[in-house]
Amino acid sequence: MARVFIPQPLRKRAGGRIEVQIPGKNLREVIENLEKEIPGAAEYILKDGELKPGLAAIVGEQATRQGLLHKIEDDETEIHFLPAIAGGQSSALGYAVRRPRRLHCVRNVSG
Amino acid sequence: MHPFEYVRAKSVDEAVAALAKHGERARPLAGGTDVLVMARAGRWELDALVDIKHIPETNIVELGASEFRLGAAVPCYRIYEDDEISAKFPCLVDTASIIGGIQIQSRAGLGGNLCNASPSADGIGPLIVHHATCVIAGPNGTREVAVEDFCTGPGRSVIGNGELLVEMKMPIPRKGFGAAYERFTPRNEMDIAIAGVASSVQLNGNIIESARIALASVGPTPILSSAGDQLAGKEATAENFSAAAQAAIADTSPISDMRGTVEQRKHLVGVLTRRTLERAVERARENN
Amino acid sequence: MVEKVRVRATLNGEPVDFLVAPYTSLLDTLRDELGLTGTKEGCNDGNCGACTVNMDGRIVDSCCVLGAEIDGSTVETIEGMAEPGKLHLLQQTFLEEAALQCGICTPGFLVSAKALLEKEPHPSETRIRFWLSGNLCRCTGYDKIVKAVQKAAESA
Amino acid sequence: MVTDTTKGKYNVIGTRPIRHDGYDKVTGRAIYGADITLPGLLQGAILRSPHAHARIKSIDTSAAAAMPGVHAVITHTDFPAAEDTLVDLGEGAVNFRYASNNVMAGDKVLYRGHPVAAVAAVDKNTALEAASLIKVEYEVLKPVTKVMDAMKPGAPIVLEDLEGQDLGEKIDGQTNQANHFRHEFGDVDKGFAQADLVIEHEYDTAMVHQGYIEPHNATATWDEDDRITVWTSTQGAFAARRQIAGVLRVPDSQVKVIPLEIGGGFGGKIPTYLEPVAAILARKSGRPVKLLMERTSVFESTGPTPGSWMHVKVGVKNDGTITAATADLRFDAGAYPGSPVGAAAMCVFSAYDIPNTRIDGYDIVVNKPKTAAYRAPGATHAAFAMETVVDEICEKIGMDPLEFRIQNAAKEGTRRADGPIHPKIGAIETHQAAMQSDHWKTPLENAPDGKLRGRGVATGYWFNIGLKSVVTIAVNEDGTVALTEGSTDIGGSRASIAMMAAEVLGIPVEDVRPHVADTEGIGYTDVTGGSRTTYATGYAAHDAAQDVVTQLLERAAKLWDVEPDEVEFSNGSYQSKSDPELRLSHKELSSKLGSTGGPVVGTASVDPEGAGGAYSTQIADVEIDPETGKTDVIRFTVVQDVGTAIHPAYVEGQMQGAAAQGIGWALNEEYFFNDDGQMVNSSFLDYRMPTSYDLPEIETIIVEVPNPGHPFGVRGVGEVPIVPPVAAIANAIHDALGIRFRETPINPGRIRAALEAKE
Repeated sequence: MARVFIPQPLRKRAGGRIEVQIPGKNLREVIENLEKEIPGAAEYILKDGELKPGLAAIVGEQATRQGLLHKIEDDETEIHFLPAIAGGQSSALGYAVRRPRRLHCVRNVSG
Repeated sequence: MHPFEYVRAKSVDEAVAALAKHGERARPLAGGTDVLVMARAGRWELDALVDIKHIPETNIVELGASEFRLGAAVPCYRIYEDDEISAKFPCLVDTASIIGGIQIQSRAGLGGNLCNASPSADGIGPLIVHHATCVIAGPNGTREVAVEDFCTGPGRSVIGNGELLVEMKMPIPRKGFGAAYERFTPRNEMDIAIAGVASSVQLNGNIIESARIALASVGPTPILSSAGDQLAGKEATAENFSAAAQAAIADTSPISDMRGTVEQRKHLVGVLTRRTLERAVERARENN
Repeated sequence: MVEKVRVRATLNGEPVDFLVAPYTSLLDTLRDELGLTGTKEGCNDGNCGACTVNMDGRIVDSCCVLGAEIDGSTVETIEGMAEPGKLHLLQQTFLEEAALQCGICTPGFLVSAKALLEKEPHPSETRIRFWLSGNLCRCTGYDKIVKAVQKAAESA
Repeated sequence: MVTDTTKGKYNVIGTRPIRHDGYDKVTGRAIYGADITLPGLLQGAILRSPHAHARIKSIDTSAAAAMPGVHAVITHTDFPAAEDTLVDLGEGAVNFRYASNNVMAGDKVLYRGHPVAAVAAVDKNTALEAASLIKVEYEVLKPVTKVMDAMKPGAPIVLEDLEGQDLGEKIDGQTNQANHFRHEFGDVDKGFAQADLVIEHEYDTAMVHQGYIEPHNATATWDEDDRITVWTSTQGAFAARRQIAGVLRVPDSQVKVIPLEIGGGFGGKIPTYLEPVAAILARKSGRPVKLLMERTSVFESTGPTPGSWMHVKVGVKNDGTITAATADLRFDAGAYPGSPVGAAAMCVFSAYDIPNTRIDGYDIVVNKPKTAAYRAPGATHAAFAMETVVDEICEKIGMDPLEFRIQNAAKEGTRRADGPIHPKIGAIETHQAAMQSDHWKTPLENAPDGKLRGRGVATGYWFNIGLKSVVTIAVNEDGTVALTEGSTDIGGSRASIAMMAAEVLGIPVEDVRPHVADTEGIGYTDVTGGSRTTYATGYAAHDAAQDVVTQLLERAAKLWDVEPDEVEFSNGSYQSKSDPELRLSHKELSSKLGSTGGPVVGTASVDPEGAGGAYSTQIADVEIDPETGKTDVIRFTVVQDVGTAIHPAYVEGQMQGAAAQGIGWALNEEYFFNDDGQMVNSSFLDYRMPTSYDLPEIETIIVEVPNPGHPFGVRGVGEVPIVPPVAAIANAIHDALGIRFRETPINPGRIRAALEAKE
């Protein structure tokens, strides 16, 4: 079990709850179970089965570096999902472009 | 940068000939601290730079009985490192020691500062209040122009094609003369004046016989203000300095830009006029 | 095509004789033509002092000098500061006082500070700060640089 | 109270040795990016947009290509279509499509200085001349440069295909709002209702630049085997490799990045600008190509830190307890999404324990260069707002500003306003050390005639990061060791990393030879940024040295024919537990490696999670000339919890350098844009960074509250000292003039205008 703090964008779907108690031995299981509790949560957190770039998962007091395999040690372990912004290079969540399209490409560099 | 030739002139005639040959596409090179930067920035397209630092006349520093001659290529440090000149022309030291840093002062001089004709030039006001005259050589001989008439617009001067500023000359201050320059910049060094004021007074007792006030960075050219004339015959008092400051402000036509606003510049001219008059009077009293 | 000009000068105590395009700055001449890359480019317009060299006993921004102008002159760069196997006192105090971080401004500061101490062996802190104001440093806040110059002045 | 945990505890840590790379740096021998030369090297030049916002109608490169001496001319059509994907860069992430578009504009230029074409030629001047012959036809569009203008309906749209987000919902239609997020805890309405005093203000800060003295540079080769080699000045060779490969659409392993000495970065040399351009020029010309950036372009076209609009509101009881706080932080990202507003949100209230908080963050695109990290990015802005509100509260309720900060200080277990719980931190210790400083205890002297003096104090928080680092240590037969790391050294980190290895090995630091390797000489290492290098790479050095010790214990056991657990290591010596006669120093044992199994190499790869957070509290005294509006900083003290100071001289250097940058930010530095969105002060002359003549001595007080997340207690030190200075100066100016400034820079013009309004 872990205390998962609901990111603001998911709070509406979570019925306004700020935190929920979610079972799971590791972060992956917690996210899977969170999805059952709050549909859409996994899409918000994961991309191609991994934590989204630009997103930091805090397990305990610090951003996890073990990713989805991070073991959840006890029921009081807190989990937060925050915009991973340490150095400005990046960004918060969810940047996308409306119409993915090719740039004018006359010739592929490696081709 | 357009490729240009380097011509090292050994005489005024050689320099004039080289400048005349290329017309607008040639410039004299003295300190180089402006001309090289501007050429690189594409401000001018040049075919030749004519180095005038190897000409005896442009290197002259001569403290005569009645006249001080300062060659156009003399760098700033030769003013403030010369004790005699420093003693007689502290106002020139005021300016020579704040133009750029030490590196710039090794090369840049008041002649180049004048020819650059920047409205914000620190060197021109002090020359104006010292009643300096410019000696200009050209294909048709030599002519003289008062410093206050030298600049004609931002970056523009009376220097025509083929002409060369050879030297500035100014009278040796009489007893009771004092002058000072002060500028305002946000940094203490390495900065461009938001406003600058040079003031000089000829004092007789506490009476100002004559005065000159020149303003920088508050118009398209350095300005010889009428405020100096208004002080003539008046006492050196705080009230009269304040009145002169107001008169100086009235002579300005500044613009707002990245360095300062119209209001700020006008206000600063008032403050600096008062401060430089006080300092000039102090120096005038010391020079008695 | 503008022809190159021949330049003969004394560089770090050695005679040099080379050809350079007349529009090439002394900075580029030193770095690209003569292989002395210790002199650094920071701004190329005389406002940072990273390219400071000593020319005929005066410090100058080498970006604001033409290579052609040094004909007949004596030029000293950072490469000429240490004697073989022995650092200049200022180089030593800069190391001891941690007066450099990224190090890009360091050659310019050293050349400037050397000229100061040769002229004025015991400058005040204010005088040091004034003299060095043509050299920008963004890493140190200048504190340790000023102290290193003071230390060199004291131990000279 | 300055804790003194380090003294006497270590042999090497806490001493001030001469840095290993210092000799090269004081003699001019050190090779920086611009110093590299290769046989057949061509020089490049980039043509950049004169407009802040314009559509490119056509580009005609024919005249440039025809010029003698020109070997290649490229535009965006020479770039591959980049992948539209966000990729983790360790410290942050990058969208390659935007990164590609940033290094060479496509159909639109988004800021003045945006590259539109590039040339490689036999020399610099030919390249520049050729670039000037390229004809670009623009349709000039209206630019938008300020956050609040960009958020207005009908504002010019910077990125036509940006999909904006607002609290997790997609925004319908075109927008400049890339994102809006929120952190919320407790009930702020209830909290403000409990307050006796509520202070709230709006803030506006100007964009500023890191101002590193070395311009960007890149030299590239692209060989027949499609192997790309890039020599560059970067804060991270691996991050550079990933960006270059992403823009060029080749596998990372096809690119080798050789990091040279780096002349300052402060976050600004994490992104790549010239590297992919140099690579494509090299491919097209078949020759090595070098690109050097002009200073003007460094200002106009690299990544400064944002301008911002902020609103901060704080409620407090008369006894000095904070009951609630809200912050609305709107940052300009530049031309592409990704401002440090998230970091600002993490930091804005993190020096305090506040029960009810709400923070809104907005990331807004504008027609300015894409922002990059700048030393604790976002935190300085946030602290300017929060710390000046706190100062006003202290003034109104009559409380000492340091006592107020101690009373409300965050401590271990306090929940940060963005969610996570603080681990062990030294906020209170830092405030206490400030209170006991000579500076704080010495009253301000009276100002000279006509001048006014004031004192201000402010505090700042930065979270620091860990991330990946690899270190190898090879033992030489003479007992010295070669330490190889992947962290580029900007401020002396080779020395601090070597010191930690020496401490573990029990050898003099001079016997460690540190070396920064290229991307093929060491395992993946994240950027030198986030105050992580001495922390994480130091952690790896510690572990690699431990690995060496473990192996040397085995060698000693082999020599003495005993089991390894019968040998112990202490104070640099290996000795038998049973026979005191059997004892070898590190040096002696090293000489016997050849006969016990060959060379010993220790390695460690770390990705530590315990970076901990850092606090700095700073005191500023100013003297103001009210007639001119000029502010002089006459005394300045930086107090900081550094965990453990490995090399105190370079720790102090970080504190002093950051303070100097903060003072410049507070008083003069800014991007000044004209109505056409063009930066008009893009030179060191008019950008006005402080010179030595503008600053006083910067006093430093090192506080050591060891970080339990590091074997030697290290916390990051590089970033947090830039967080408080702007606020400290603003508070000092208020103390002198009685006027609160809520815009930066607080320059003479602004001070004069405020004084006139007051008169």
